[in-house]
Amino acid sequence: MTETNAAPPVIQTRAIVKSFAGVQALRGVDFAVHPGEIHALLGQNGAGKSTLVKILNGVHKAGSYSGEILVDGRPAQFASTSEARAHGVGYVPQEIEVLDQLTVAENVFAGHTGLGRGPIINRRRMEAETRALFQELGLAIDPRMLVASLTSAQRHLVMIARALSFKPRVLMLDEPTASLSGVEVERLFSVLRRLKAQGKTMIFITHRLPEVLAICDRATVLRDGRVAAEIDREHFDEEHFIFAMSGQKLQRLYPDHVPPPADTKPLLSVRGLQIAGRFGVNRGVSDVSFDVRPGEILGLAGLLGSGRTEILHAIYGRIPFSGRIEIDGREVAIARSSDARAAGVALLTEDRKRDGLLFNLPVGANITIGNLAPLSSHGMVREGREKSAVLTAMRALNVKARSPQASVAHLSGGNQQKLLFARVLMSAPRVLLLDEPTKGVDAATRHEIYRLIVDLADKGVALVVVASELEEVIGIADRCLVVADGRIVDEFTRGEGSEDKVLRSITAAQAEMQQQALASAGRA
Amino acid sequence: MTDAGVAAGKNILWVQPMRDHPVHRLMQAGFLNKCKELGNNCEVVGNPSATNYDVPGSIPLAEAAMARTKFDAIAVYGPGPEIYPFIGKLGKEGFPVVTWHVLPPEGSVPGLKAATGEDIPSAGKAAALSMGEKLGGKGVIALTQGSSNDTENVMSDSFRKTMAEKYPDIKILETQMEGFEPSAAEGKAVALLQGNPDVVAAFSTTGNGAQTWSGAARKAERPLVIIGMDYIRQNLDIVKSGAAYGVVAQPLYEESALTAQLANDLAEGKEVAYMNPLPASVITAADLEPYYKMLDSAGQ
Amino acid sequence: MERTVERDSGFEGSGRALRDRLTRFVAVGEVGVLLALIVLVAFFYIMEPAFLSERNIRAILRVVSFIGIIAIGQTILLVGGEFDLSVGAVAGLSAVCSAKLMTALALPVPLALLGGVLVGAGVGLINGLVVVKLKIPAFIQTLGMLFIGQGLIQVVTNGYPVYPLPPVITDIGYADFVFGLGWSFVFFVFAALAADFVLRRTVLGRNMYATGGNPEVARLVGIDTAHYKIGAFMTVGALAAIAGMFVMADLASGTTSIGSGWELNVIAGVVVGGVSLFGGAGTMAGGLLGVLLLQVVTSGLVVVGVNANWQQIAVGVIMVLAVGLDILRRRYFIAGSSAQPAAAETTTKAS
Amino acid sequence: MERTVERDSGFEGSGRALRDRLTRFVAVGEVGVLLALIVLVAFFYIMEPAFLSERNIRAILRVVSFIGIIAIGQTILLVGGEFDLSVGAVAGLSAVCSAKLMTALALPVPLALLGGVLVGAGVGLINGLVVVKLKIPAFIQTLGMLFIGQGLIQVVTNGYPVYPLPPVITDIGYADFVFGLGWSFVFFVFAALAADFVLRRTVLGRNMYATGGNPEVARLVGIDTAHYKIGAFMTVGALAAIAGMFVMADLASGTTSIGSGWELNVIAGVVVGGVSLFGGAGTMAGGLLGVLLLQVVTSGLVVVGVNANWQQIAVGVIMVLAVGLDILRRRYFIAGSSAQPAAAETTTKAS
Ligand SMILES: Nc1ncnc2c1ncn2[C@@H]1O[C@H](COP(=O)(O)OP(=O)(O)OP(=O)(O)O)[C@@H](O)[C@H]1O
Ligand SMILES: Nc1ncnc2c1ncn2[C@@H]1O[C@H](COP(=O)(O)OP(=O)(O)OP(=O)(O)O)[C@@H](O)[C@H]1O
Ligand SMILES: [Mg+2]
Ligand SMILES: [Mg+2]
Repeated sequence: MTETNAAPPVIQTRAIVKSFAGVQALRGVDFAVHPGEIHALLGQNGAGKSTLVKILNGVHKAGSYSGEILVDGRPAQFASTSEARAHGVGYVPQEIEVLDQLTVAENVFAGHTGLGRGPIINRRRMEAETRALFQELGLAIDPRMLVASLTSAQRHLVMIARALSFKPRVLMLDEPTASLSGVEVERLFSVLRRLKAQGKTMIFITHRLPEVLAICDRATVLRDGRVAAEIDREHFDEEHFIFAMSGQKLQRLYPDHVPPPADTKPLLSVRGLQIAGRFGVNRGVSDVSFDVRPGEILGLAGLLGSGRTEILHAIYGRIPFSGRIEIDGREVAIARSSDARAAGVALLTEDRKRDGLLFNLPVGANITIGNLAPLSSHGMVREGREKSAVLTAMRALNVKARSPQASVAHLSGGNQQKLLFARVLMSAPRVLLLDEPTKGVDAATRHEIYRLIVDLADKGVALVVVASELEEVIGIADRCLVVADGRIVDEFTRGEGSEDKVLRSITAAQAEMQQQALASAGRA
Repeated sequence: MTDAGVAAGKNILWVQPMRDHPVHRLMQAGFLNKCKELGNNCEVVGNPSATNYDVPGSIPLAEAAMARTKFDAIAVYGPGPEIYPFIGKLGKEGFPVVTWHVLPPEGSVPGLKAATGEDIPSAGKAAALSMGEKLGGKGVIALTQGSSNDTENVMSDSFRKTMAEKYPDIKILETQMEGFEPSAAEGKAVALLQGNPDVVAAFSTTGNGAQTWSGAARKAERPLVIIGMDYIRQNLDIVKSGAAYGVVAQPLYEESALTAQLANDLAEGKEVAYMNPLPASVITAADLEPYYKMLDSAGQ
Repeated sequence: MERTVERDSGFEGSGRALRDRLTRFVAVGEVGVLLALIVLVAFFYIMEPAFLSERNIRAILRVVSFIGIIAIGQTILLVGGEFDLSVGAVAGLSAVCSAKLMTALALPVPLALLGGVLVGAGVGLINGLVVVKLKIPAFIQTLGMLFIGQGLIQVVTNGYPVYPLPPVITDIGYADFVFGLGWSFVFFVFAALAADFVLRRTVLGRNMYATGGNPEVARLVGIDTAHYKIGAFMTVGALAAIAGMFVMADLASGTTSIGSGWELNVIAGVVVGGVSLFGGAGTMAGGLLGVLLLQVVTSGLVVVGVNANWQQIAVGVIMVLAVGLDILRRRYFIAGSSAQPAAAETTTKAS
Repeated sequence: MERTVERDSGFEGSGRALRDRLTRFVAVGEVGVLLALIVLVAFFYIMEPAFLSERNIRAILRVVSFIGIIAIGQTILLVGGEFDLSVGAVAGLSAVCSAKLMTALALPVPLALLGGVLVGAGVGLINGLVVVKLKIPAFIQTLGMLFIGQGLIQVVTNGYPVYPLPPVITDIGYADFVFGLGWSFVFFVFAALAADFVLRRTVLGRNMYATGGNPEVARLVGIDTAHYKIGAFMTVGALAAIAGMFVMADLASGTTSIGSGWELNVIAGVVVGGVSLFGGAGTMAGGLLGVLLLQVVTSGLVVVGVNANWQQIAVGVIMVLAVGLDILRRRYFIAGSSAQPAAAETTTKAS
């Protein structure tokens, strides 16, 4: 690669080798980021992206890896995250890490709640500064709210605001967009562009390749802990990325699927679903009705906080609701998740850390938990049967773990996601609710997941898919419902929809609702 | 404490659950001093706590000591029947066993060779008589125990019974439990005084009682006729200062020393009397001198 | 309340103002335990007016000031995500050590008291270092330290109370210059106010919440969690020592049973007051109200003349009910309100 | 070991076999406490061979069988994510209740014993319901229940031991058909084996780990976490009752002090054995080895003749060291090995 800049790289690594208890995560990484650029860090799940960024942030302390870090051309050793920050490095981790019991403002300014003005806190000022940061990010959250009551996307934005609050010179974002939808992503990008204009440097990790094209200046591709390619903007090309990441050619992105005939009896019917809203978070869900036929893939499109997750959670018996849920035309009483499971419904949750993984159990047990009935006799787990079931599931989804006995905490994010997928599939559901099924999953695997979804549909499973990437819902779903503020505002079938159309109907619906609100306020 | 095999004397074991209770520690001192004086090797075992009377936890500790040393006599603290099976077992194995502090009737505890201690009912009686006289036969008395255990129960019962017989005009409130933590005990005593404005006297069957009640009387500004237990120096000072009327001079130190003597005699194969009661009188300001002397000579 | 009103300014400026304001008041974390406390006091007062006699109040406050001093430290430590079972033993050990220093070693009283505090802080330092650096669970380390402390009390005193103490100690214990209460109460009040301020209003305090709430985040934002935890352990150790020495002064004797059994009482009190055992949540006011509540119950049951055997039962039941009341309050008042997010009470707890 | 070897078959079939196998052995969760136990036994034996005399071993096993029966329940409950501070009081209460049933009410002994078990299970049911349904923290509920139980013991007995008991009770207590040990030991061994089997090999056990690991996830996969928790509370209650009645038989008397102070002993033991206070991690073998270790220490110190005042100090120190050893083992043997991920011990614990 040619040095385009005279100035030394802001951050550079030399021959970084890092291993975890036998796993070689990085095998000698030379990586350089130049001042003022937005540098994409790409790679398949488990390639070592997060590990590299953690090293650059002092999360993995100096001494726990070999190799060299240079900041502005000078060697640096980070024994802690604060040392990294002292060098102007900021970091948004991949997994959500927030302080549930504290307010949003305190989360944003965690660690420097005094705003550098002495030991005593000025709450008003802190809240005002939080609001200012949120304005940039287009977030309308009351800074005095508890983070515990935010949705996972909102939490993610709070983490981004937290990183920004330190005013870093180099900002590293580890999959910041994984739970954001188009509008929020666009807002985030405008913030990043503004930072770039101020001369800040950014490292941006994502599995959504269009985002790389949209905002990045250069890209480094990691493969199995090594740098597989460094690509300049002029050579940006999705196919090129994917080949560098996986050594494979790009396949057609969304597999074909023929929806069942329109007169098929619906498998899942939802009628008049009503969910109470939560103050400051969302307005709940009102009067949602839809049918899903066996073999059909129904997509729910919408913006962050529109209520898609809640609809799925209600059907799965996780949150209280009113309304009718019918399976095979018969109403089923769903008061808790086990009722839904008994009716053949399964749910893949969107927040794997909070309500997905069991960190106290190994990979194998994480997959089989809740699905032990067929793997046991007389209440005893048949270890042989369990093991082969686990190995089959792991192979089917290509879960990259050393053994069924490995700890889930150390899997890369994408592999954790696949593991949860394996768990959900093992119950052989008839109705499958997927909340962000490709969150954090690399392009190749994403394709496998699409394939899987289509296969399941072909086997007669009724699927409801929520994905924050509009393009993805539109691409995978046979039929798409647009959700805005807890209502269904539009519907279209495969081929009819486009991102623009979805956004337009959302905007229209929101405008209408605003009008109504104004009207009723005027009457009062 | 263990110099087994070094000295030539007899090996004597002292088994006392709730080993770290202050009163128990006082008994252990009486035993250890006398035992050494007699030239014996002496060892104390018991669960280390000031509050939990844990017999099943103490027995294995005794067994551990017996596994190591061949004891010639064993003293077992025996305020209640829960320890009787252990005494019986020791007796069966041929150990001479002595108990102290309570006096079970001869033959009622298999394996027990001798017992010493104050006659608890008579101590309770003495306290009742002394207090009844001081109050002139009328008034309301608060009664507290450290906790509910055989010794204190018997003492309270005999106090009540004597009072009912000799001074029927005196009313005794329901028994309250002080517990063993001093500041909490005092708080409870003050509350009791507040709830019962007519209380003029207090009797406590636990060693901390004189301190608890004199402190409570001071804080509630209520002059009380107080009788507590045990002649430790602080209690004597309290009586001397007039903050308490008297203490029951439980012969803790003497009974323990006598236990050591009895164990020694049994170890040497001598015959001893089964019952060895000791007097427990109520001492008031006039009777303090000899007790101060005794404490001085014990280096306390 | 100040805090509650403050919150009005933002976000929603709609009607329903009074109702909302009331709901917000009820949403404040300490209100649950405060309510329970008021109910109990009223009940005991009706049953027996002497319950609110000056003397009884004074006696309650005196005991609360001892346990409360420790509760201040324990609350800070719990907020920081750890807890300390050794406080009772530390209180006792520091008391007998300082007593020995001023008698056996005949040190001047202030030096001897300082020695006591150092013993407490030193034990806290050891607890903190072992928990933070060796990663031994606080439960094990501080339970071990409870045993060690109890043993050391016996070693130091050989089982005998350290008595008599210099007269100035008795004077400290007998002082009654504020509403008949003395130094321990004054110290308690000032320490409580200071600690409350620190927890609510300072960077130090908020960093402590972060440390206890999610150490991962705390580390990410550059908070030195090790220092915070060790500091909290030392604070609780020093405060336990001070409480122990106040009890000693009150009794005019370095008794070996000082502090015995306090470990669970203190934790029970602050947890009743809404401080989380799992770190990162709770307030000083809540913790101390919880301790006061438990003392009011113990004392009130005696005042109204409940049979001794039933008192303990009643304490157990009331303790559970007090926490239950708080949970009901959250469920109905807050979840039912339109104006407050479901977890609002924690907001205020943490703010 | 069986489990360890079994794991060889799958996935990785590389060289370095012996070293790996050794490392895997050391990685098994219970090895830490087992190692500590062996070191201690060897030490005490060298200092004083009488430590391994039949008499001493028997005495240790007898008391371990009492506490161990409760520890079985406590381990299950801890795995399920809760804990119970009321076990000591429940043991005492059940003992005196059954004693009263067979004396005052003259019920046949088996019925009276059943009554005792029902009391224990009933208390467990209440604990479970309150914790699960009313969402009151287990710490508060079971501490409250500890007080309530202690009070009820006094109410039932009025403070006097229930004595004498029917001779058949004494016979149960005196039985010594296995190596001089009797029914309590036999029951303990069978209960421990059964519980170990359930936790390791059954769906029930696996679901218990899931419940303790993350109840939210457990519910989502269709596990009725409420039932699991309530069941665990009832189990620990019933086992505490059985332990209490065995002690009663051993003492031939329904004494009010049965179980006093056991709550912390039991938890300390199982936590030393690697069972997590925060749920979802630990094994039956580990928990019981921990309880045994603590008893070995207490007895060993007496056997080797450590001064009584220093014994408790030594117990505290050794307890912390035993856990420290386990942590060192994990850090060096496992993190350093090529064959085992750092958290392998949890793997095995849970498998
Ligand atoms: N703490 C850890 N202990 C053991 N192994 C680890 C640890 N952290 C990461 N690994 C392993 O290191 C490898 C690289 O992981 P990393 O998280 O860096 O991947 P990634 O590129 O960020 O993947 P993803 O896109 O899925 O987030 C993986 O094989 C992972 O299992
Ligand atoms: N009334 C409620 N009670 C309990 N939990 C709720 C409630 N409403 C929402 N949640 C939880 O909040 C989380 C996310 O809610 P929400 O669906 O509004 O956010 P989102 O995922 O950002 O947006 P979308 O709904 O568009 O996917 C989910 O975990 C959901 O279970
Ligand atoms: Mg990653
Ligand atoms: Mg969602």
